[in-house]
Amino acid sequence: MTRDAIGVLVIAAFALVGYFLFPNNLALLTRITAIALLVLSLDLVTGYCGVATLGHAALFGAGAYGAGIAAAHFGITDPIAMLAVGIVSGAIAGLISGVVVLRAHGLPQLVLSIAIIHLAHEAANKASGWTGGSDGLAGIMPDAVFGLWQFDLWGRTAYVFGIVLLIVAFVILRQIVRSPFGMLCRGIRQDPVRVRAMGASVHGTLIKMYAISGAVAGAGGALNAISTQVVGLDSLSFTLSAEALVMLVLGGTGSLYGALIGTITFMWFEDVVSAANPFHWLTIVGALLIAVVLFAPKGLYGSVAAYFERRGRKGR
Amino acid sequence: MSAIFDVRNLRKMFGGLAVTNDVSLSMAPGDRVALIGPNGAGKTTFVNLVTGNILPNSGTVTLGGEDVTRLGPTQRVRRGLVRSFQVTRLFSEMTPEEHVSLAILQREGRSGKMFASHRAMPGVMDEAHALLAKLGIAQLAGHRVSEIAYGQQRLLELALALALKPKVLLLDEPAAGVPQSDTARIEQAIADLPADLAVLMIEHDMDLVFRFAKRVIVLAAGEIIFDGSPDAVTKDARVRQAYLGSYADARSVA
Amino acid sequence: MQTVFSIGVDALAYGMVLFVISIGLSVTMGLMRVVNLAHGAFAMIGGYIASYAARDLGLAYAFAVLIAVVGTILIAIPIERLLYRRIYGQPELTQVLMTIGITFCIIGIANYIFGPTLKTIPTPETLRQSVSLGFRTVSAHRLFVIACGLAVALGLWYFIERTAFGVKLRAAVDNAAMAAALGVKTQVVYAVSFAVAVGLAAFGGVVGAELLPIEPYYALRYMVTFLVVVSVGGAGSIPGALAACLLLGAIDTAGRYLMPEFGEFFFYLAVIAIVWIFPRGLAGRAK
Amino acid sequence: DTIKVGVVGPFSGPFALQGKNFKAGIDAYMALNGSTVGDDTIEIIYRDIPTADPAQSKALSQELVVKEGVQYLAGFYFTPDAMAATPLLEQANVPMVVMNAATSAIVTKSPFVVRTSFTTWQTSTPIAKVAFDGGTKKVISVVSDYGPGVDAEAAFKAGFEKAGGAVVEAIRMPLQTNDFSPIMQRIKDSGAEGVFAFLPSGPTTLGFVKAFNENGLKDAGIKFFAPGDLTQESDLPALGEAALGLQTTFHYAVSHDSAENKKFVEAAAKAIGNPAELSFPAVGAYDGMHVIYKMIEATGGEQDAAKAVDAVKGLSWESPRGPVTIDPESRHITQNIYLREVAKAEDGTYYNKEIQTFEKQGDPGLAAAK
Amino acid sequence: MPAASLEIAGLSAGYGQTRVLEDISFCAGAGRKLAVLGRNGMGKSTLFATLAGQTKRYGGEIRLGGQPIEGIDSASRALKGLGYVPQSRDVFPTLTVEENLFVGLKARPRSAIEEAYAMFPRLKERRKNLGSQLSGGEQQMLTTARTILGQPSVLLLDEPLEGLAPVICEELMAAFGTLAASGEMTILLVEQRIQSALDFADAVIILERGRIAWTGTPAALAADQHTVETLLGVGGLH
Ligand SMILES: Nc1ncnc2c1ncn2[C@@H]1O[C@H](COP(=O)(O)OP(=O)(O)OP(=O)(O)O)[C@@H](O)[C@H]1O
Ligand SMILES: Nc1ncnc2c1ncn2[C@@H]1O[C@H](COP(=O)(O)OP(=O)(O)OP(=O)(O)O)[C@@H](O)[C@H]1O
Ligand SMILES: [Mg+2]
Ligand SMILES: [Mg+2]
Repeated sequence: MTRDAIGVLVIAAFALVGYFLFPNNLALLTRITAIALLVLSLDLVTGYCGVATLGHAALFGAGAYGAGIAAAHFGITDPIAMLAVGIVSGAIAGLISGVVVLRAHGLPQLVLSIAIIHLAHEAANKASGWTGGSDGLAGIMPDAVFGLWQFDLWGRTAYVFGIVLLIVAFVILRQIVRSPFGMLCRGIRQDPVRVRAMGASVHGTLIKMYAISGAVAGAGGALNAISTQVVGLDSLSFTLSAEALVMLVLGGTGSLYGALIGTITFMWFEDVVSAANPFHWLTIVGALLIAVVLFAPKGLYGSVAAYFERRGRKGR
Repeated sequence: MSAIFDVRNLRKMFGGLAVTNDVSLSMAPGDRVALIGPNGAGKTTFVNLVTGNILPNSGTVTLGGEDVTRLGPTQRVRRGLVRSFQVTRLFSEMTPEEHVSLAILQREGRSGKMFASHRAMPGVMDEAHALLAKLGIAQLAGHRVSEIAYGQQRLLELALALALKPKVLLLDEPAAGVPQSDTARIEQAIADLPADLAVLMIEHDMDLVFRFAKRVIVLAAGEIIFDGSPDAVTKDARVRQAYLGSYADARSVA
Repeated sequence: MQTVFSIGVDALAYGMVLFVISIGLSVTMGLMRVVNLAHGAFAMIGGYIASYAARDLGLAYAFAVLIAVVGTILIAIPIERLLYRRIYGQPELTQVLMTIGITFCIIGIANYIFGPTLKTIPTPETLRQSVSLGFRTVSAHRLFVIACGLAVALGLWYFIERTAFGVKLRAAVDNAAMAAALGVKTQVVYAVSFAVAVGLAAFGGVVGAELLPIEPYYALRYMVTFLVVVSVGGAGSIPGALAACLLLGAIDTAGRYLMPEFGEFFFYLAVIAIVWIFPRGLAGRAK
Repeated sequence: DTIKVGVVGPFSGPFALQGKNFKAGIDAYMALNGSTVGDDTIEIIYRDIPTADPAQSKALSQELVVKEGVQYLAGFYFTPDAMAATPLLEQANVPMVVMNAATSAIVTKSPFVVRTSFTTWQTSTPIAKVAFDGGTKKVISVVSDYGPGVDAEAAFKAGFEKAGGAVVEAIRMPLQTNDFSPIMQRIKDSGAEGVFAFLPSGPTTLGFVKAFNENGLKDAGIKFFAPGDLTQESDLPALGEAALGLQTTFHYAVSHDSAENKKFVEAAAKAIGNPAELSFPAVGAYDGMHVIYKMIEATGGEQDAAKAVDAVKGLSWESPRGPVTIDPESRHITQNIYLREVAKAEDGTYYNKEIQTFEKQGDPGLAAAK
Repeated sequence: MPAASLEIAGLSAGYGQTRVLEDISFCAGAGRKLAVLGRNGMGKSTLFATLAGQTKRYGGEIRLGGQPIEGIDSASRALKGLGYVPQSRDVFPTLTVEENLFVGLKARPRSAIEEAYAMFPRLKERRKNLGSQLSGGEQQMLTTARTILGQPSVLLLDEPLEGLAPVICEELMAAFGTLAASGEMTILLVEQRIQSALDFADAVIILERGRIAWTGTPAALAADQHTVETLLGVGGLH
């Protein structure tokens, strides 16, 4: 409880520092926020339920295209309404991919998720009348938030909008993972047979979590659509899915904090090194990943948390 | 009293091997049955079959008058048919307290709650701690399961089954791996179970079996070769030869 | 009818190329239980070495293949000692992180040393001919790849299922501590298996280069393809991998012929259908 | 003062080679023309987008504008990346010089867009005429299934049918196609006398051309037509023998015989390091820099996007590719398109040999869209 | 290999940061039978795992037949003649019974597998089954048989009777007795059923919170009611 209050304060503090320290970089910070929602949602299914997936961007993309199409084709340009559309689209996409992905385990499961993201990508490419195909969906012009705050070139409104969204999502998710439902999910990750022997439904629980995860990812997608005003096929790509997974593992699975830290670290690092050396930055990112596995095998947050846990126990 | 748990003509083949061969067995509320038999006789398979973890080739399972043969394992658990595992199956990263709370919440149909916390539910926490205390592992309530010794894990395994308040309880070697000093706890916990609960226990520790059982069923090569009182079983020549060995002598002398 | 045969030949050839390139991954993933996303990177290293040997040094093809396999193994040995050894038995996601990191580094280094252009491996005259099958022609190289695929499948199957080393390897993977307690030198077993897997990757990279040309991004470009065929087959099973490659090769080829614009749909729907029916893969090893 | 130019392109990832060519073209121009215009020093800031990613493109462009304070946005290899950044231009008062992205519509998205590369329509239309005039009447079109591929198909079809030929079948294949044998079988079965193909430059072109030869299509006398993306110079060493004799139409060949081009190639080859890696994006970038320099001259270094763009409308100059003009209305480049054939030079290397010139081609794509 | 002695001096060990064993010293002469007893979680399994080289050792010495082995890895210890049957039945689940046994053979010829089948005929019936498909008791038989096939000079048995039918237990204890008596093996045994352990062993050590709390002969232990109650928590032996 108190830890979560601290968590929220830390996010808010970071957000403020980011706002004042990098006033010219808010577009990047907003993008980080949107991706953070994706990675949080991935943590729900991977970290808490043990579902390996390389197709999670399908949920993010569903949210992005949902919100984008609502705005570009149906004139739903109120940002809150767009967000709602994104959340619902994401949840539906989560439900569908949940049903498919949960059919198998381990590597075959991974493959199912890969198939889903490719199918989604291909479908969006084909439906170019709706999605703009490979040229991207343009013409998204969100209204001012509550009619008051216009989306500006500096991206201030988008940033604040994103941070508020992130904090709300984070608080809700922390509550969910601490609840009996969250405990059940963790149980399923460790031993589904045991969970069944307790009379709980494994499949039903996981599908529920997948839908929640979809809603969160969809919110991230919608935020991306609102703040950048374009939606491209990349938001439904294998690459984005894989990157999200890398960010999650980098930060540490199964705590939500790790998801946030992983996203910030990865994207910030990538931005810095790719600006410093646009030609060879991939090598440096690779080295970072290797270093993390070698020196912080449970991810950045996970390893620090484990260290303090050990310290705490010695102290006792 | 009428049977609460009734198995008819159960049959299971693995490849060409009949692991369960036309087994029929029935228990009334309050029964205390021991299922014994040589290694590989099909005891664990029997439990897996009746709990729905594997599908039988033929036969029926009835629970409280309802045919549950077609139901999945979770449905059977919800109807009161609960088992423990021969090899512990626990959530290695969770604490005993969490294990038992989860089982209690599940029993009460509250495990799907998303906007609540089990720690804030006094009824659940009290019950969980009482149960852990009864099995003598209350002091470990907050440790991760991966860090506690095997014998204690066995006790938690039993606590989980009890937390579900079953009508029919199937225990697969509950005392295996539990040191002699702690078997008493298990016995006590079983003895304290509600009187109308039907319990079937698989065990190779004959002292425990004979203290516990009112009725002994012997399974060999997938078939029931004996069903009767504990006293009679030590006198049965086939059982002695296939299973008990000199233990039977020790016991009949004592 | 002729078309059907013709498509059949293409399907067989394509499936075999997939098999040769990805079978090494089946060894690392199924037997060593390492989700080795850097498999393609090793295949690529093999390709670069072969290209350098055959094109720039002008060595004979067979010799180039040999050098590529040995060279890639030599490069892989320190990587195994320093990095892979740390992730044996770790959670899959940790392995994903490490091997993606390795892939990024290898891509970066390859890009730096060899530049971003395509590298070809000149094949000998005999392999460059077109061979007539009566109803159509195929390149001799494709037939060569099919033969390689069969030889690799047979050899590897024997190695894993029939030799003492294979048994020890599988034991070490199931339970390394127990295998060690029985006197199996698990580190040696792992190192050797890794070398075999990497050697196969290099071999596949070289002989498959006609279809999947060598360039720095190779390591990531085909990662999904490798992952899919190995997992659909059931990691660790040679017959499974072979079946998966032939099946997916056939589906892909037929799909591309019958309705090229929906080729991708066709392929991935088929993948979902197969996994739906065989949730452990075509020949998944029981865990 | 320092005037900053932000260049967005694929500098890593699968298209790193094309990004490298951007940089080579820019470096070459600055090496030959100095890095100052008047009193102003030009500084280039590169931002990497490995694959098409409009959201990232917009974020980076925005960052370049608000954080780095660039006065010009340039580069843009992929159409969606260019499209995504256009809504920023007006508010940011920044012109955009597109150095590659080849979909016709980009210039219509904002009055501040100028393009110095080509459009797929522009390069794919003349080959239709070449095909028909060469006696091929029935053609099958095979393109990669994405924006430029669809453009190429439409352009070829329009041109070919106008000339009087028939496109018997139009196939769109997924971008990730490794084995082209089944496609070749389709081509064979279609009964066409020739094939028109469009694939993005890179590894797949190699597979396609090889499959064309190995499956006996070349021997069967089926003609092969394509725009020049397919035989870009940096792929030629790999294509080698297989590409010999392929005819393509394009706006630029590294082998183009002119003094301007010699100068350019020398400087660009030095910039890129390995001359064999030089390809068409370099010339788009080189001319893009020319346009930017002219804009800076015209505005005296002040930030005034409208004035800058106005200044280059109708601008003509001698580019390494030949004479070019910025069309005042569309702000797209009018240029010669060449028919080329892959040939083997004396030193054993392969090159695109120009054999016919279509002078002063505009962009038919814009007209077609109307 | 003939039986060898096992000497331990000042051994402390544990898992990661947690120390479980403190200053353990004892000696089992060649061909002897030693029972290690103690209540739940007192470190019996940890002691065996440490001898087999599978935990973190903080200090102390282990000598097998006079040679120090604390510095070498698990596999080398096994090759030097240390056999270890762990408490959790560690069969190789994806290997068949026969392949499981094969791994235990070390350098012996394949035909030696028959020895295991002679010991446990049940295994012969199941030879083509995968390890994961065996019943609990069959897995236990397999784990034990596999280690014995390697002809260790010192055999560590961690609760080898768990889950076995009474007849099998008897036969197995008799077989262990024969192996020790014929001078082929030194046997260390952890067993929950104290009576079985005392019937078998010729010396006993009791562990309490990771330290040796008592050493002596079975007869002495049986007579020492106080020790039995406090250290083993059992109300008396019968
Ligand atoms: N999936 C399977 N495939 C083939 N045979 C199996 C499978 N599962 C179990 N068996 C065999 O069925 C027989 C019965 O096994 P089961 O586990 O029921 O025995 P058990 O009576 O519980 O024995 P124990 O007392 O040793 O636990 C064993 O011989 C076992 O090898
Ligand atoms: N992997 C582990 N990590 C940390 N602590 C452990 C681990 N395994 C065991 N322990 C701890 O070490 C202590 C000794 O455990 P050990 O398994 O050796 O006991 P034991 O005497 O064999 O008990 P049992 O009779 O239950 O088998 C216990 O307190 C246990 O909690
Ligand atoms: Mg059993
Ligand atoms: Mg123990």
